[in-house]
Order: sequence, then structure tokens, then C-alpha cells
Amino acid sequence: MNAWLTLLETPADGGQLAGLVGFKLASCIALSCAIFAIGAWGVLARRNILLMLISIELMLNAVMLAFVSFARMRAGVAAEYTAAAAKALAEGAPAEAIAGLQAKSAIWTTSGASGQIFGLFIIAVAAAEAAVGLAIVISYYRHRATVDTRDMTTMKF
Amino acid sequence: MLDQLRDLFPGWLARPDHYHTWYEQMLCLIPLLPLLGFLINAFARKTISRGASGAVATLAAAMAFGVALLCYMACAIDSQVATVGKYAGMVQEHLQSRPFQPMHAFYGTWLDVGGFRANFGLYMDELSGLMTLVVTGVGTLIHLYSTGYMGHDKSYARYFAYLNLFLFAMLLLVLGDNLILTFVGWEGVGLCSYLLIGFWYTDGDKAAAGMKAFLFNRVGDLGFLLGIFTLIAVFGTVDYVAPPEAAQASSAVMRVPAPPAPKGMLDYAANIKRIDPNGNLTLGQVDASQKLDLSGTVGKAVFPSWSFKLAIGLACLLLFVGAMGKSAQLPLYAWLPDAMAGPTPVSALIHAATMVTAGVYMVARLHALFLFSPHVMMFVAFVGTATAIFAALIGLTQTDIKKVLAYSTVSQLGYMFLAAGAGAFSLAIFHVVTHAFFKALLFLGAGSVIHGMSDEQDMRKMGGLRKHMPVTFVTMLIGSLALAGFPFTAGWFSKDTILAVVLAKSHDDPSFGSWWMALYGLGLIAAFCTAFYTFRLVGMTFFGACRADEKTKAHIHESPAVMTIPLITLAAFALLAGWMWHAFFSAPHFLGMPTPLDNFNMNPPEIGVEATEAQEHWHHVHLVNLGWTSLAALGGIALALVVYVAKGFVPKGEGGNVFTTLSRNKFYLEAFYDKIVSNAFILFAELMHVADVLLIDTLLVRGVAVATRWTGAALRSLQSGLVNFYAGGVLVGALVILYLLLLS
Amino acid sequence: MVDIVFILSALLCLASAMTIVTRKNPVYAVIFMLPFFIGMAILFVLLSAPFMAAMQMMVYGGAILVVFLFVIMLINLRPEELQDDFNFTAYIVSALAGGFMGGLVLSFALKGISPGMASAFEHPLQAGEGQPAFGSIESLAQPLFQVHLVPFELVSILIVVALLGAVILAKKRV
Amino acid sequence: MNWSQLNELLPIGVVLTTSLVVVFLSLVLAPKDRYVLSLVGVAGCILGLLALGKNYHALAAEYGQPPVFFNGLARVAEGAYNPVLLGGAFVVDGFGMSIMAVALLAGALALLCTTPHEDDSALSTGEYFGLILLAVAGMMLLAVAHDFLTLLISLEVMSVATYILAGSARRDVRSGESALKYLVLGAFSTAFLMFGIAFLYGATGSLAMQAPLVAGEHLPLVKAALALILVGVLFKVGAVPFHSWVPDVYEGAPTGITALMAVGVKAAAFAVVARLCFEAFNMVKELPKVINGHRFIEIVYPLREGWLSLFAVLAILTMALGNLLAMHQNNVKRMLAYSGIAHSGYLLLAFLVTPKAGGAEITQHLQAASFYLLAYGVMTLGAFGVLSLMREDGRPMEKMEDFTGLAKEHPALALCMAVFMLSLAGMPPFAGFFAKFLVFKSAVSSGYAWAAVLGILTSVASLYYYLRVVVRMYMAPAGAEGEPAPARCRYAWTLNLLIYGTGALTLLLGLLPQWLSRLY
Repeated sequence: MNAWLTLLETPADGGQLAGLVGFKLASCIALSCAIFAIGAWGVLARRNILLMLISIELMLNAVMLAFVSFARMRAGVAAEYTAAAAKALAEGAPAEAIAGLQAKSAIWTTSGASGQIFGLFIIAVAAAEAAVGLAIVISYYRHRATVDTRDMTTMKF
Repeated sequence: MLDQLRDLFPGWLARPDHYHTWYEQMLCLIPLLPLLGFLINAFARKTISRGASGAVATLAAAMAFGVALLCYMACAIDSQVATVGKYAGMVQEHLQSRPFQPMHAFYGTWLDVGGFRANFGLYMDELSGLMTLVVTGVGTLIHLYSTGYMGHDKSYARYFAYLNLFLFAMLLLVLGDNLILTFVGWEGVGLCSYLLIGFWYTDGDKAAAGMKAFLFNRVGDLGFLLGIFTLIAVFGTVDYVAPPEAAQASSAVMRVPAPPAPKGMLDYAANIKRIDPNGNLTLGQVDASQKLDLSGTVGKAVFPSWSFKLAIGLACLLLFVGAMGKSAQLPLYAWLPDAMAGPTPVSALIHAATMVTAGVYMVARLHALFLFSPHVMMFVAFVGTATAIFAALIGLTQTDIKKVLAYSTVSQLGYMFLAAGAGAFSLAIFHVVTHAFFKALLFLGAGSVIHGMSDEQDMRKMGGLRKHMPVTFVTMLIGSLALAGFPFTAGWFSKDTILAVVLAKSHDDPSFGSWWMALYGLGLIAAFCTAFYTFRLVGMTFFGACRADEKTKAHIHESPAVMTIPLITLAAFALLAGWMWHAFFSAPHFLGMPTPLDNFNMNPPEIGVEATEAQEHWHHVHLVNLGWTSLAALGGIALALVVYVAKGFVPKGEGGNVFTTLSRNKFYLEAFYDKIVSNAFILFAELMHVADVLLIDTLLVRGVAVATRWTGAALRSLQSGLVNFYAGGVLVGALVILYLLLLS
Repeated sequence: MVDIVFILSALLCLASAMTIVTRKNPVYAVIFMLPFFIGMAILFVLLSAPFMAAMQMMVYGGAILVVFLFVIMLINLRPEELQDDFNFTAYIVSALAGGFMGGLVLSFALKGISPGMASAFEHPLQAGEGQPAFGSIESLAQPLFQVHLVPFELVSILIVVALLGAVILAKKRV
Repeated sequence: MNWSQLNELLPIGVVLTTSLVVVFLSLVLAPKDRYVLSLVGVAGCILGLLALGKNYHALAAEYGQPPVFFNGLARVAEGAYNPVLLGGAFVVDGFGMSIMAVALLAGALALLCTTPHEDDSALSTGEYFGLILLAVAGMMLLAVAHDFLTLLISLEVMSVATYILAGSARRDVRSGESALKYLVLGAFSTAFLMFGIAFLYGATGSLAMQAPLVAGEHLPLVKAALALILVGVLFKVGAVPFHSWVPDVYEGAPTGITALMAVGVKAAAFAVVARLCFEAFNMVKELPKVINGHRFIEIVYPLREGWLSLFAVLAILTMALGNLLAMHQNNVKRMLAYSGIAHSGYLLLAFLVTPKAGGAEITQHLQAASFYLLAYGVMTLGAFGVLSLMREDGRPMEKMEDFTGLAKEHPALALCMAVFMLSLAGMPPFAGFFAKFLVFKSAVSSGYAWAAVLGILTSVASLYYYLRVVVRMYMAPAGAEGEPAPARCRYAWTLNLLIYGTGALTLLLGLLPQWLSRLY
């Protein structure tokens, strides 16, 4: 388990290596939106096709950040259910109630994992797009010796 | 395999349990024979000889005429099959008293998707049967004529291919049993018209004229399509009448939940009996199942009359816009005179006798719907009259022989719509029929003249042709008499009766009475002008001295027999066809439509006018009208004869001294004509022409073009080719969508 | 403590992102991708996605960045080609448009975040008995190969496509 | 585990296998025999169609009549799909199958459009043909994708393959430019799509197509998500204002690839639009409530309502802009690109569905859309096929002037082209007429008569530029100095056969649309 988190975090209760976060979901989403906007700005403003591609990578990273933040939120819900199940067990609640809570916890854990998995897929997509994009840039550069979008206007109107 | 085929064409493989069946199977031959002719001429034109391609085309048309005649006779004579009640209720008694058994052939389902169904079906009732006979009959004669007229053309086979294709499309339009099939024919005739106008496409102007015709027609088609959609929205069907049993049986095979007992829109219209004072609409003579049926398609069991009437009125208005395009009515008429760029037999067949009357046919076909909206009918009458007088005035000053006839066609089409607007649909069709004869005759005669004059079309360079071309002269004289409305010719019967109905309307119609009087007056003036310009044409062409140059003069000859035989045949019809009037006029509900008499006692049960009294009233009106129309026709003829035959006047003739000669002349009538009437007419016609050029050509046609070009140019600048700019477009689009959502 | 790390890494990401977008020289832009990716990786760790963080550093920092740098070196733009890469109006307008876009999305997002979501986000994670910790390789493997098996297999097709594409475009002689 | 469901992906498997076969076969074939590769690829497409037919019959046997549209949730509920393993990843229904068929057809044409002897470009290598097949596989996957992850990866397979293919004519500068523009803008819009999916995931925790069903109190987030997703999808469709790439990319790409993009990519993207409209835009007003142990959910459609007018406006703008700009083009390929934009607008009209519409209405709308896509596909493929045959000394002839007098030299090709043009303009009795008719009718029945009116108006105007080609071919006035240079066509019997086939199909679909519509 991510043991090196202990460097950052004092264990809250009895050696539990919990990922308690102090910052808000909203700040994560705001950061994500900001990076997405910066990326979009880059695509619009830059005339160098390579920088446009890099800006698109920024946008993809922003998407990943959003996914991971929301995944963290889901995991938090799952943890709430787990805690509730533990509490119910301690209070001697009926077995099916506990099973229900545990099932919910499992569902939310899975849905939380989906977010991170989507992030992984985005990395794969980004890699594929970057590889193909750069190959096209090289192929184009060999003929026209330019990467400026203002030179790429032989077709218009 | 057989099962599959049976699924697809249930009509074909149905067992003959019906007397009509074999004739119904034959019905499809009427359009298919010309199609076969087209295919032969289109795909084997390199291998068959010129004579063969002309013969194939003519034979195809003639055989179609034969089959049509057989089917028509079968319908007219066969009274054994009791399928009375196609127009259930409303006209049932009349159908029984004079049974014409409509044929309804069903060949399969064309499209059944999205809750909407269209069949391959042909429907021959008196209306479509008569139109079919005219189209194939006149068509055959014109094919025959063309074999002579086009004898020297290098694209002989292509010409006949187009002509046959036109016949196919026109017959589909006339015989189709639903609006979609009619629309396909409608577009098809437009396409053929375009191809034939631009037949000599090496001439840029002629190709442009073809394009103009096509585009003008498309504007009308827009209205037509919207009208179809409106009717689908109201009735949930595009069928005119209920498809025969074979069609209904097939839906079981299709596994598609078939609508309960399909009906046609005319069935519905016939069943809608009256509108009660509460504003609700109840159905007359329907059983419970029909009521359910209508509710299924309309959405509510009973729906307020005003919305129904509004919807029907809107549909009729839109359909009439389509008719305006096809039949060259007032704002959309401009393509027809230009269409004279095509070969003359084409002008005779398409732009005089058949295609341009498709609009009239469509209005008559759907007359049961038009009757629901008197305001639209009034509009139809107004447009018709305006077109009639407008085109007649322009016709007065034309010098191109074909242009005179073209404007005259526009004018006569106006009369047809006037009749339809007055509710005399059968008279409109009557005029379509007689007009087909005499106008085809006139065009073919003009073609014969042009042929003899080495392709000269300017009447100022003709004259004195009656000695060189006696047959053409006599037949054209007959045609001109018919067009002018000379008593006892075909045109007299049809046009005269139309005006009589309008006059009667002015006495009878409480809401629009004085308007009808105005329309009648305009109609009379138009009749006078018609007589005048017709005999102006005759005078300038056949009388006086020949004004052609020597080379042409030496070459003037009478046309060969293949061209004169159709002329003589058509002349016979132009003389005698009017005597059919008895069938149109006195038989109650001829063509399954109200007759002129009905316009008086449309509501006899309520008001209680005695039938005999109404008839007497009618005879009185008819006599009064007879006087006026005869005066107009004879006056016009006489004036023209005096000016152009006796005095040999040639407008804007060679040398300026013509006018001084005329002014020195003591003949005041001529001076009067020349100074006042002629100038006034010329001025008015010029004014109309200027208005036309200014409004239609400049404002509408060019304006739209310029606006299109400007917006296009503005939009083009957005397509800068800069990829960043495109990305900006994407971003702005995203912003807009997001923002709209934020607001919603 | 975590807050401070979050703020620092967020600032690092934002600053390097701005640098990437505004540098004229593409080499600098690519070099500043590295701190950006590092900041992102730290954020992922904070958000209990250590595997994601590792992947981020390996694929982005290790592969994509290097390939970009390689291509930039390969095409070796001359300085004068870099000079006119600045259209002030377009630049400002684009910044406004991008910022507006981000703000709009953010306003939607903030309206959609419920208090329950916010509090759950801050709830400490706690692995159950015998369960792998959230964000670990074990915890991702099960849903990856069960729920998302089809897209996972499809990624192989995507990689084949990219492979064929690189061959077809970059090969000197075909 | 229920693996039998994989049978439904058999057509896609066939295409993927063929692509590998083609790539490996190219290693052992001599360069002059490379035309075999395209034939093998076409054989793969035909096999795919056969497999599609087999699946269709299986579905037909199961249901009596194959459902046009599967609601994914219902499919899981009735036990047809295992929700754990493959569940939700894809749903194969009648609509998806029709899109698959269009994609296969487009792939076959793209394979045949390539000249085997052009060995100076990348246009005839095994990789090229393999990529076409992979792009087709991506389209087919996209047509049935039913969760957002599968959707994204399928979209990327399709897009990345088409980026490469657009730039594969390396000797042509325009090809590289077109690929770059397509790539940058495509990746840009895909980023929006992914951001949207992220928000949807955040609001619902689900990647399923019906995720918005459980939006609950997170409605604003879901709205933003769907807006962003829509940006990505409408970009692929080429709707205004996401259309600007279309003309440039279509013009620059090799003609066969343009056909693939104009037909296949568009059809697949419209499949996504359909799934969004009819599944994702449904929403539950309240969270599920339990009464006596039964779960009741009340379905309302706030999103559909919000989207309707937006869709109508976008459709109108798309039709108007596409047609207006097409009028100004002298390059037939570019003209067809703008006409493709206009047709996207007409297609969007089919997705205007009243909020309360039930299954029957949705079926009708989808039938209209799939008929339109098939008709549009057939006639556009044919037109691009003719265009790719037109070349002189290896130089493509795409200008209006190049069509002068084609009717004299190649009457059959000219006839086909005339049929395609008239059909694209919506003239009866060709396929385009019924396609437009059905689409306009569905717009009218949803109460968007004004949109239909504008649609008819623009389609009337469109006749102008379609006819220009016909006029050029048949009745161009003879030049002053004799006939202009005659249009020369290369001859490839396979491609010619396909063009005649599409021409016949264009006519047949117009004459007997019932044959097609009886498929479901």
C-alpha cells in the first residue's frame, strides 16, 4: 500500500494509512477546468502545429485529473459505506443490513475504479494520437518544410 | 420465390375474382408502353435506324392510346360490377344514375415505413380516364407529326426518347392513385420539359431557358410538397381513394401493423358532411368503424371545424402554389414563354396540350378538398383571371408567332383556373380538353409554317402564306376560330360556358357577388383580346404580301403528309369536340364532380330552390352571356381582320412612314386603334412587361441570386483555411451549446 | 500538510501549463511539459491514484514528451520562423474564449457538485478486510478485465492502427 | 459467463481478421500484384456483410421481426446480455446493423478507389488497405457501442485510422494538410468529448449510455457533460458550427478516403447521435422509489426538451450553410463536401423527437434516419467513385470543367453520375427523394413543420449546384475553339461495377424502398 504517503500524513487513527484529503473536490475540478481552458487557449492561439498538439495533451491531462478526482469521490462514498457497515456490525445490526451496506460499498468501489481505468485509457489514446500526429507532422514537414498553420491554407473557401 | 414475389406484388398474382381484373392488369400498360419506347430509344439508339426509332416511339404512344381506349370503354360500359360508392354519400345517387365504374389497379406496396404508406396503384375514373385519352391521343398525333418535323435533326432518337419518357411521366401523374405517385409524375414531366426545352443545348440561351423552367417549377413543387405534408398530417394518408382489397390483404403478409381499413383522402372528404353550429365536425354517413378510423388518423374523435378547415385550406393553397408553377399562373408564369425555345412539337404537346394543364387536373382531382375552403377557391379564381387578362394583353404586341401562342396558352390556363375557382371543375377539364385540341393544332400549324419558312418565326417577315400552304392555312384558321371563341367551335363551348358560370356566380354568390362581376368583365376583355391577337396572327401570317426575303420565299412549301394528317385530325376535333358539351354540362355530376348547375343550388335542401326554377335562371344567364361573349369574339375577329387583312397593317414595319400613312388615313377606327387603343394596350402591356422585369426578374430572381451570393461570400470568408480559426469555431459552438443549456 | 502539497503542485501545473502555451520556442514548451507532468503525478498520488501517477510519469514523461522533443529537434526550426508566432489580438481573443469556456464549464460543474459528493471526497479511504487498497494495481485489475474487457481489447486495435500509421507515414520509401 | 454474445460481433471480427490478412499478405506479394490486396479486402467486406445477414436472421428468428432499436437497460433486464462481462459494452440492434452495412459498403468502395499502380505514394501498400479495414471496424464498433468507454475507443480507432488515411497520399501537399487539420481538430473535439464523459462519470459514477438516467440532483453537471459530449459527436457529423474541417479535409484526402469519411464516419457518428438522443437524453426526474418492494422510476425527458430546439436550429444552420457554400464551388469534390454538410443537417431533422415519444415514434424516426443514411451513403459513394475514376496523366480531375462532355465519352458513367446528382438533390424517383421525404415527414410529425419547410426550401435551392454537374456532362455549350479537352477516365472494372451497382441501388431504393424498409 502506498506507504510513502505516511510522509505527508499523520495517521489519523491508530496506524490507518488513510488518504484523508484536506482540499475540496471543487478545487480539483476548478484546476481541471483551468488546465482545460489553458489547453484550449493554446490550440486557438498557437500557429505552430506542434504546440497545438502539446496544448491538446494539456487538455487530455485536465480530463484525466477530472476523472481521478471523481474516482476519489466515489471511493470516498464506498469508504463511508464500509465504515457504516463496520459500525452496524459493532452495534449488532441484522446480517442482511450489513450485507447490503457491504454490497453498496463494493459497487461504489467498482465505479470508483472505473474512473481511474478511464484515465488509463486516456493515456493510451493520447499516446496513439501523439504518435500518429507527429508522424503526420514529419511527413508534412518533409514536403513543405513548415509547421506553421498559416502556411497550411492551400485549401480554403 | 413465388411467395416472395407474391409478397412484393400482391396485385399481380391475385386470383382473378373480379370482372375488371384483366383490364386492371392492362391499366399499367398505359404508362409502361411509352416507358418501353423510351428504353428502346435510349439504349438502342445507336443500333436502330432513324425510321425505326420514330416508328417505335409513335407506335408506343398509339398503343398506349389503344389500351387507354379499351380500359375507358370497359369502365364506361361495364355496369355489372357494383362497386358504387367510391365517393360514398355525396354523389352516390348520381353515380348510380350514370354508372362509370372506376378501375383501381393495385400492383404492390411501394413504401410502408414510418407510419406512412404509399402504393403502386393506378386509378382510372372518368376524370383520369378522359385525361389519359387526351394525353395519349394528342400525344400520338404529335409523335406522328414529329417524325416529319424533326426529320432533319441529328439527335432524332434522343428526341423521341425524351418524348416517350414525357408521356410515361404524364400518364403516371394522371393515373397514379396517390399523391406521391402523382408527385413523381409531376417531377418527371418537369424533368422532361427541361430536357426538351434545352434539346438544342448547343445554344446557350436555350439551355438557360430549360434551366429557368426547371427552377420555376421547383418553386411550385415546394408548395406541392408542403401541401402533401399538410394532407398527410390531416388525413394520415396520401391515397385518393381506398386501395382495393388486394392491398389490404397484403399488409397481413408484411407483419407490419396495418392501419385499420385504409381509406383515401377523398373518401374522408366525402364523408365529412357538415359542420355543426358548435364548431364541431361530424361525419355524414359513416358507421362506427369509419369514425374510429378517422379519429385514429386525425388524433381526436371530433375536432373543431375551424382548425380542420384551416388545415385543408392551407393544404389547398399550397397545392395550388404547385399548380401555379406547373400551369404558369401569375407570378410563376415567366418560364412558359421562354420554353418556346424547344422544338415546336414539344411546345404543342408539353407546353400547350398536356403538361401545363397538370395543375388544373390536380385541382380537379382534389376538388372535394377545395370545396371546403371557399376563400382558396376565390383566390384560385382571382389568380386565374389576372393571368388570363395579363397574358392576353401581352399577346397583343408579340411578333414571334410562337410567343403569341405561348401567351395565349398562359391566358387560356387562366380561364381554366377561373372555372375551377368558380366551382365548375368539370368545365375546367372541358376547357383543358378542347384547348388541347385547338392549341396543339395551332402550335403544329405554326410549326408547319416555321418549317416552310426555313425556321423563320417572326410574323413581320411572313405574310401571304395561304397560297403556298393551303392545308396549314385552313387548319390554322379552324384552330384560330376555336381559340377566338367563334360560335359552335370547340373553344366557344368551353370558354363561353365558363364565363356564363362566372356571370351566374355574380348573381348567386352572396359573399363574393360583385367580385365575380369584376372577374366576368375582365374575362370578357380577355376574350376580346384573344380574338383580336389570334386573327392578328392569322392576318399577318397568311394574308397580305409575302415579306420574306427571296431565298426563303423560293423555298416555301406545304408540309409533308405526316405533318398535315395530324393537323387535319386535330382540326376536326377543334371543330367538333365542343359538341361533347352536352355530356359535361347537362349530365349531373359528370366526371364525378359538381356541374355548373350545382353552383346555383349547391344547397337546395336548406334553401329550397326548385330545380326547374334554377334551370330557367341558368338559361337566362346563359343567353345574356352568349350575347356578350359573341360580341367580344366577333368584335375582336372583325377588328383584327380590318386592321391586318383589309389594311395589311404591319406593326413597326419597314420604314417610319407607316405611321404617317396611317395618320393620313381617314379610317377612324384604324386611327382610333392605332392612336388610342393600340397605344394604350401597348403601353399597358409594356407596363406589365416592365413590372414583370422589375419585380420578378430583378427583385425575385436576381435579388435572391445576389443575396445568395453575398451571404455565400460572407460565409466563405469564415472558411479561411486556418486551422486555429476552425478550432475557434468548435470552441464557440461548444460555448453556445453550453450557454443555451445554462439558460434552459 | 496535504493542502499545501496540493496547492503547490496545482500552482506548478498551472504555471508550467501557462509557460507551455506562451513560449515562442517550442523546445521550451516541451521542456516545461516535464514539471507539468510531475505536478499532475503528485496530484494523482494525493487523489489515491498511485498507479495512475506511475503511468503518467512513464508514458507521458517517458515516452510522449521525448517523442515531442525528438520531433522538434528533428525539424529544427530556424529562429526567424519562430519570431512571427505572435498575433496579439488573436492571442488575447483566444485567451478570453478559452477562459470563458473553462469558466462556463466550471460554473456548471460547481452547481452539480452536491454536499454529499464534497463530503464523500474528503472521507478517508479505508480498505476492507482482504480487499486491495483503492487505486492499487490489484484494485484496478478486476474491473479492468471484467467490466471493461471489450474496450481494453479494443485498445490493442488502436495501437495496431497507430503502428500501421507511423509506418505508412514516416517510412521513406514505400 | 455468457460468451455467445460475442457472436453478435462476428462481422467486426471478420473485418479485423481480413485487415491482418491483408497486412501480412502484402509482405509476400510482389508490388505489381498489390491490387490483389484490395480484392481481398473487398472479399472481407462482403464476408462481413454475409455475417451481418446471418446475425440479422438470428435476431429476426428470435423476435419475429428484428427490433430497430434496443434499449440497453431493457436488453440486460430481459437476460439477453450478461451485465458483468460484456454487458453494456455494445448492443447490436437493427439500427446498428444498418449502420454497419453502410460502413462495410463505404469500406469496399474506398478499397477499390485506389489505383494499384501508384507506387510512388503510400496508396497501395498492405498497411493502407489494412488501415481502411481497421477504420471500417472502428465505424462498426461505434455503431453498436453502448458505454462511453467503448464509444471513446471505437471513435479513436476510427478517427486515428482516418487521420492517417487522409494523409496517405504523401506526394500530394493537400493530403498532408488535410490530415493535419483533421488530426488537430479531431483531437481537439475529442478532448471535449472526454471532458464531457468525465463530468457524466462524476455525476453518475457510470459509463453506461443511460448514465443520465440517474443524474438526480446533479442535473447541471449532466447537462454540461452532455453538451461537451455533443460537441465531440457533432464535430464528426460535420454540423454547423463544427463543420469547418469538412471541406478542407474532404478536398485534400484521396478520393476513396473522402468517400469513406463522407459516408462511413458520418453514419457511425449518427449512430452515436441516435443513441444519445434516444437513450442518454432520457432522464429520471426522481431517484428510484420503492413501493411494496417494487422499484418505480418516473422517466421524464427534461434533456430531450432542451435539446429539441437546439437540434432544430443546428439542423437549419447546417442545411443553409452547406447548400449556400456548395453553390460557390467549382471543385466537385469540395462541392460534395459542402453537400455532405447539408445532408447532415437534413439528417439531424430525423432526431427531432417529441419528449413524450414512445417506442413506436422512435422506431419511425430511426427508420427515417437509417433509410436516409443508406440512401445518402449509396449515392455519395457512387459520386465519389466516379470522381476517383476521373484522372488525366495521374492527375485527379475534380473541376466542374473536367466534366464537360463526359456523357459523350462515357455514357454509362455519366448516366450514373447524373442519377447520383439528381438523387442527392432529392428528385423522385431516386433514393434521395424518399430519404428526404421521410426525414421531413418525421420533422413535421414532431411539430417542427417550420424546420421541414426550411429544409425543403434549401433542398430546392440545392438543385442548382447539382444540376451544374449534369449540365456540364450533357449540355455544355461547345467552346468557341471546338470541344474542350475531353474528360478522360481510367478504367477499373471492379470500381466501375461498384459504381453501376450503387447507381442501380439508388434507382432501386427510390422505386422500391419497401424492399429495404421491410428489413425491419
